[in-house]
Amino acid sequence: MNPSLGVNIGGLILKNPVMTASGTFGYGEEYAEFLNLNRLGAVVVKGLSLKPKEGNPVPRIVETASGMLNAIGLQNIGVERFIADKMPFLRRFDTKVVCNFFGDTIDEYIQVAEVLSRTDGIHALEMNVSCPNKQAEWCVFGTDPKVLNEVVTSVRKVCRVPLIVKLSPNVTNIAHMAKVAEDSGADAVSLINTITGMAIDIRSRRPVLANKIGGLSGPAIKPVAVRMVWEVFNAVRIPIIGMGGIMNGADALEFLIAGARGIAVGTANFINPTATVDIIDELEQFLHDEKLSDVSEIIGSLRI
Amino acid sequence: MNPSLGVNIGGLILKNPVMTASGTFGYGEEYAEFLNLNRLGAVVVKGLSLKPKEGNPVPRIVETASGMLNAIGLQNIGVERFIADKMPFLRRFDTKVVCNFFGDTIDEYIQVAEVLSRTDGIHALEMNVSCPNKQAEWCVFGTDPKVLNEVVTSVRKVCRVPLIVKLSPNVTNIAHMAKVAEDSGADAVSLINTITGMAIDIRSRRPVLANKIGGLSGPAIKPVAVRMVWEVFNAVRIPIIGMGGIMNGADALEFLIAGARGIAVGTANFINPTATVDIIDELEQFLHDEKLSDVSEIIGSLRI
Amino acid sequence: MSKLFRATVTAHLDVNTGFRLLTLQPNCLVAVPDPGQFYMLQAGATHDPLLKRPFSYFRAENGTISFLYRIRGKGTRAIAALREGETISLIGPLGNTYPMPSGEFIAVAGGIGIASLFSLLGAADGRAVLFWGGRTANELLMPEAVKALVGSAVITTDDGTAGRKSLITEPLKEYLALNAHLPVYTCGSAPMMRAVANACAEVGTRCFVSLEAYMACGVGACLGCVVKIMDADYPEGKYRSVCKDGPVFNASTVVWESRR
Amino acid sequence: MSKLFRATVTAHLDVNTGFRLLTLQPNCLVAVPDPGQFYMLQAGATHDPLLKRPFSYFRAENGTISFLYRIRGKGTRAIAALREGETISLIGPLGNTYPMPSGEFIAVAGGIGIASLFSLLGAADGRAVLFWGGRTANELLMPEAVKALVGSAVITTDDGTAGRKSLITEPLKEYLALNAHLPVYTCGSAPMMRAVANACAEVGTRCFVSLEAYMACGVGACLGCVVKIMDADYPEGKYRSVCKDGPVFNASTVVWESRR
Ligand SMILES: Cc1cc2nc3c(=O)[nH]c(=O)nc-3n(C[C@H](O)[C@H](O)[C@H](O)COP(=O)(O)OP(=O)(O)OC[C@H]3O[C@@H](n4cnc5c(N)ncnc54)[C@H](O)[C@@H]3O)c2cc1C
Ligand SMILES: Cc1cc2nc3c(=O)[nH]c(=O)nc-3n(C[C@H](O)[C@H](O)[C@H](O)COP(=O)(O)OP(=O)(O)OC[C@H]3O[C@@H](n4cnc5c(N)ncnc54)[C@H](O)[C@@H]3O)c2cc1C
Ligand SMILES: Cc1cc2nc3c(=O)[nH]c(=O)nc-3n(C[C@H](O)[C@H](O)[C@H](O)COP(=O)(O)O)c2cc1C
Ligand SMILES: Cc1cc2nc3c(=O)[nH]c(=O)nc-3n(C[C@H](O)[C@H](O)[C@H](O)COP(=O)(O)O)c2cc1C
Ligand code: FES
Ligand code: FES
Repeated sequence: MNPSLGVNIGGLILKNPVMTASGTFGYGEEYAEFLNLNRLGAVVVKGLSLKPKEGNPVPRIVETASGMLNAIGLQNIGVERFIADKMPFLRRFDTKVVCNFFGDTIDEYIQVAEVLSRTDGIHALEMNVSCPNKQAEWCVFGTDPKVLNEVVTSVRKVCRVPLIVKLSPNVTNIAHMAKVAEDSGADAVSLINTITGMAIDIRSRRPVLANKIGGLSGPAIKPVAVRMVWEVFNAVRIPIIGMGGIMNGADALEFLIAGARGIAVGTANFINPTATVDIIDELEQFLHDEKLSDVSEIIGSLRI
Repeated sequence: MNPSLGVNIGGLILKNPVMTASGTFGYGEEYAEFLNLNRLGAVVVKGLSLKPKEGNPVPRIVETASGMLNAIGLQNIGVERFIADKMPFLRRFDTKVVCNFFGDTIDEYIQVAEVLSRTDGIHALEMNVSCPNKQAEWCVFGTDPKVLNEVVTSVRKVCRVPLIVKLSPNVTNIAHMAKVAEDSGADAVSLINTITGMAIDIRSRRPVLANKIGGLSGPAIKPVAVRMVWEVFNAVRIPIIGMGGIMNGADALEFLIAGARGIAVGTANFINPTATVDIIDELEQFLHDEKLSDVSEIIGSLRI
Repeated sequence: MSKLFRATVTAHLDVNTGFRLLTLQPNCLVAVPDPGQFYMLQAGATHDPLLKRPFSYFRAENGTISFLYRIRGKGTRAIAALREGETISLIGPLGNTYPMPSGEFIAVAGGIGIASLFSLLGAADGRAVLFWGGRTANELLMPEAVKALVGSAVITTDDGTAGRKSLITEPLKEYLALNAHLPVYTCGSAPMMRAVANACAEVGTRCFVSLEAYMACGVGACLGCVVKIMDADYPEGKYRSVCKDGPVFNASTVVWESRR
Repeated sequence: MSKLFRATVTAHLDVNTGFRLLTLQPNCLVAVPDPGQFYMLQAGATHDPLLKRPFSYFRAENGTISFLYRIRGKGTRAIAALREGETISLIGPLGNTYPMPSGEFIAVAGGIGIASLFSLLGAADGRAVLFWGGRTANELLMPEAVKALVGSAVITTDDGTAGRKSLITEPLKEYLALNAHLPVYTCGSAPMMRAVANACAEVGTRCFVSLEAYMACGVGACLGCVVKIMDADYPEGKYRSVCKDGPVFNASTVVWESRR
């Protein structure tokens, strides 16, 4: 009989731990012709804001060694049009829908959370408090404990579904930030968002990205992400969604063993649109080979 | 006529901006048969401590995507034996010798700095306050502004040669840490040290490294390093030595354009023992192609 | 029919120094592309290079797909190293298509831009007047195969090594002055396409441009490849993805941001 | 004569499934290696895989150097993809050598460990008694070439597909009981070499082991490849680098840390 892959992430019940990473899977539609969305633990959509956002000028992306920098600038169609135009499509699938969102002010965070968590078919919210590729001062949401506590506490009050706080890796002590999120009422934390980086065109002597700096993702950051997941696992009791450079089942297993209860696949979708379902198959195969009946047996099973 | 490559890094006068990164070039001897040490701007030796250090058990290294994790544990022969056995060799060369050092206590930092800066043939000291791959609480040296200020100030008092403070990238605000170093009397800052990471063997479910965590280096971290050099360049007046994933002249130029006055080559030495001299040639060629007469014309010349 | 598939190299030829023609045999049943569409290609299995790279298909006949490409950086170098019998990963066909011209039309290609227009020329059996410019003769690839598909061809090079020594827009403008009613299809460097678009605007004829952009996903998911496009709702322009809403756009709707 | 050089592939053969023999022609004048030494090899020019990989030389004759290797991960996969005429980057010869035995001696090889001992056997024309063990027959590569170099050979496999079905240490112990005076040279898996070292210690004969370790630099600079070695000053052992102080050590000085 097949090993069971189901996990409960702070009240969000998934058929398997594999989710998509926000901003790398569009609104789900874009990849629907490549894979059966019903197989996914959850679809996490592109970050949403109260009003539509234009995003940054181009170039927005550049490849680096085993990674990529992006400065999309959180372009999105806004909550209203998302609910009107995209949700009907997502409701058709037997998978969980997680809405990643952000705001320019605490008030906006609250308003977006209210609207989204009242929407039928949205099973959890993931707040992006990182946004390494915008330089607005609200970036400190994710890097200042006090501000983080304030915004999470206020959103928690209005959020009617499980609330996931997505942590920024650009901090001295991520375990501490996770603890703050937990104490502020987060049902789960997800990490890592991109690490802020920069690339320079030496001929023009200009930053390659129009936004100057961008967020580093992909295999290059996996070791940093695994380390942070492990640090957070040792610091909080709430579940962790791990991500950062996951390309295959073996990568996903590193995160689960380090303590992640769910994992998200980001950049890998660009290279291999079926990465998520391939990973689900590989996880199942691994559990089978190791004669384990339940994925929970490996979560946080790091031997030290 | 050839462009001039000479730079002055806080009183340390180099014939060119290219140095070796501590811990990746041994004590100089190891690579002497591969290249002419006289060509280097400076040789930065493996981190030294008051007493010899055993270092960590193996495995100490593991490769990651476009990078490597190391947890050497600062193994070194100690200042005494270094001065007795290694300095005579280094004095034979027409290059600058920079001693990287660390201590377990502020007192040790002071003692090591005193001994080294009194030694003939040592032109500058680089203090390692990062050590991402040791878990002793003194790691906070590099991540806590107060402690950093205290240790740098005390070392500055006894140090008779230019003092370079090597910053840890595992902080929320590296520009702030650089400012603290500057205000504490540092003549220059060097960055970045390795980013803390972890790799897990999914079969044994153990960390690959005996030390559990290690320091990530190599091309994978270059975008993060370039970004940090640029942030620090905008925050301090003292010179910057940039490093992190420099494999060739184009990489070195990104750091110089971002604001580094010197650059250090680390992991690249392992793959290409002549990386440093190749980079010097490529810098010269670039200046020639761009019709620039002095490397100073490109330092901090980023157009934004 | 999956748009994600592997294909086997059946031929891989040097067309000119730095330019190669890659012919692939898909390992499964795949869709047939239409003129203007492209594929994301990746050779090798390691993480550097990481992303797939976009390439217009050059030819699609009796089950094979071929690509005419220029070796630029690490992605194309990895592709260039492929040998006959080896396999490569592809996503496609992607993007929109050139609106098929009913009658005569003008095609303006800048160097390797011919790779994208080639299939259009083939589908329009001889109805095209081709204006083809390059820095030098070497950039004008497979001239015989190209000329065989068009009614007539005007060639220019910056250095005069082939055709007239001028920018392609010069003869184009002269021709447009007398044939302002013909639709124009162009693919080349951004500055060239912009100049072509302006020339068309001046005489008031329709112009379709096939744009380039850095791409990560190729399917509209990452929003990395956007270009500002004007329409009734957004007179100032709104970001659309080149990979999904394009790569072919009506030139009069494109907001040309000077890509530094 | 630089120890950093490029070489051209003159032959690249499958010896067995998963095992290949790579023969290289250095592109410049290089030093001649001695038995026990190794090289750091890297195929390809991208950053993944990043580090060079250590391999004992298998044969060095009339100007060529060959390597017998097992395909394990991304580094050896990249090497395995090399074709004749392509080039590869090397550093070497590196490390110390097997102390040349004056008379008869015992060589104990574990599977691919023969790659390191092969040159010693060749240099000692027939003076070796070889004990060669593997999991299965496939792991015992090029048996004819190997047997031609030794006086006699005892073979074992875990699965009995070749020679006696046992661990190599069993026949070795029996032989040592009668030939305790012969020096032993061994290369194979850490557990095997440890068992061999113990067997030699019991009868009190000298044993030289060629150790493996993860390596980054191969020249003693990174201190990544260390092993604890005991000497008069450090009875508890002190870290020495396998790449520079080794890879060959006197087994009685090795502190065997159970490499998890
Ligand atoms: C829809 C589309 C169709 C294309 N069709 C073809 C084709 O048929 N034949 C062909 O030779 N090329 C084509 N290109 C361009 C091709 O995608 C790039 O040349 C390729 O991605 C370069 O990859 P690389 O890794 O070799 O170079 P990189 O290492 O990625 O970059 C090398 C240099 O090329 C430039 N560059 C890289 N990617 C792009 C890009 N997408 N647009 C503009 N400049 C870039 C950069 O300035 C960089 O300095 C097409 C691009 C698009 C968007
Ligand atoms: C001095 C020396 C001489 C060697 N001579 C030979 C030889 O002649 N022929 C040969 O086939 N191999 C030899 N090896 C082993 C060889 O270096 C490794 O198999 C190779 O580095 C694997 O690289 P990879 O990228 O393919 O595998 P990786 O992707 O690096 O690793 C794949 C697996 O192999 C294991 N592994 C990787 N490197 C080592 C290592 N250095 N030691 C032990 N286990 C490792 C790891 O457990 C990992 O799971 C030698 C090693 C040393 C230190
Ligand atoms: C193109 C792109 C867009 C992204 N957009 C968002 C976003 O809108 N909100 C968010 O929280 N994270 C965003 N991310 C971060 C990813 O969700 C993920 O945290 C990060 O990429 C690390 O995972 P990976 O290495 O698997 O890509 C984006 C990442 C990429 C590459
Ligand atoms: C094996 C190894 C050992 C190192 N040892 C030291 C050290 O002793 N002291 C120190 O300050 N930095 C040490 N570093 C960090 C490097 O000096 C450098 O800051 C870092 O590797 C980033 O540069 P790179 O990517 O070019 O290697 C070490 C790095 C490596 C890979
Ligand atoms: S390349 Fe991702 S949206 Fe176009
Ligand atoms: S591999 Fe660097 S010291 Fe041995």
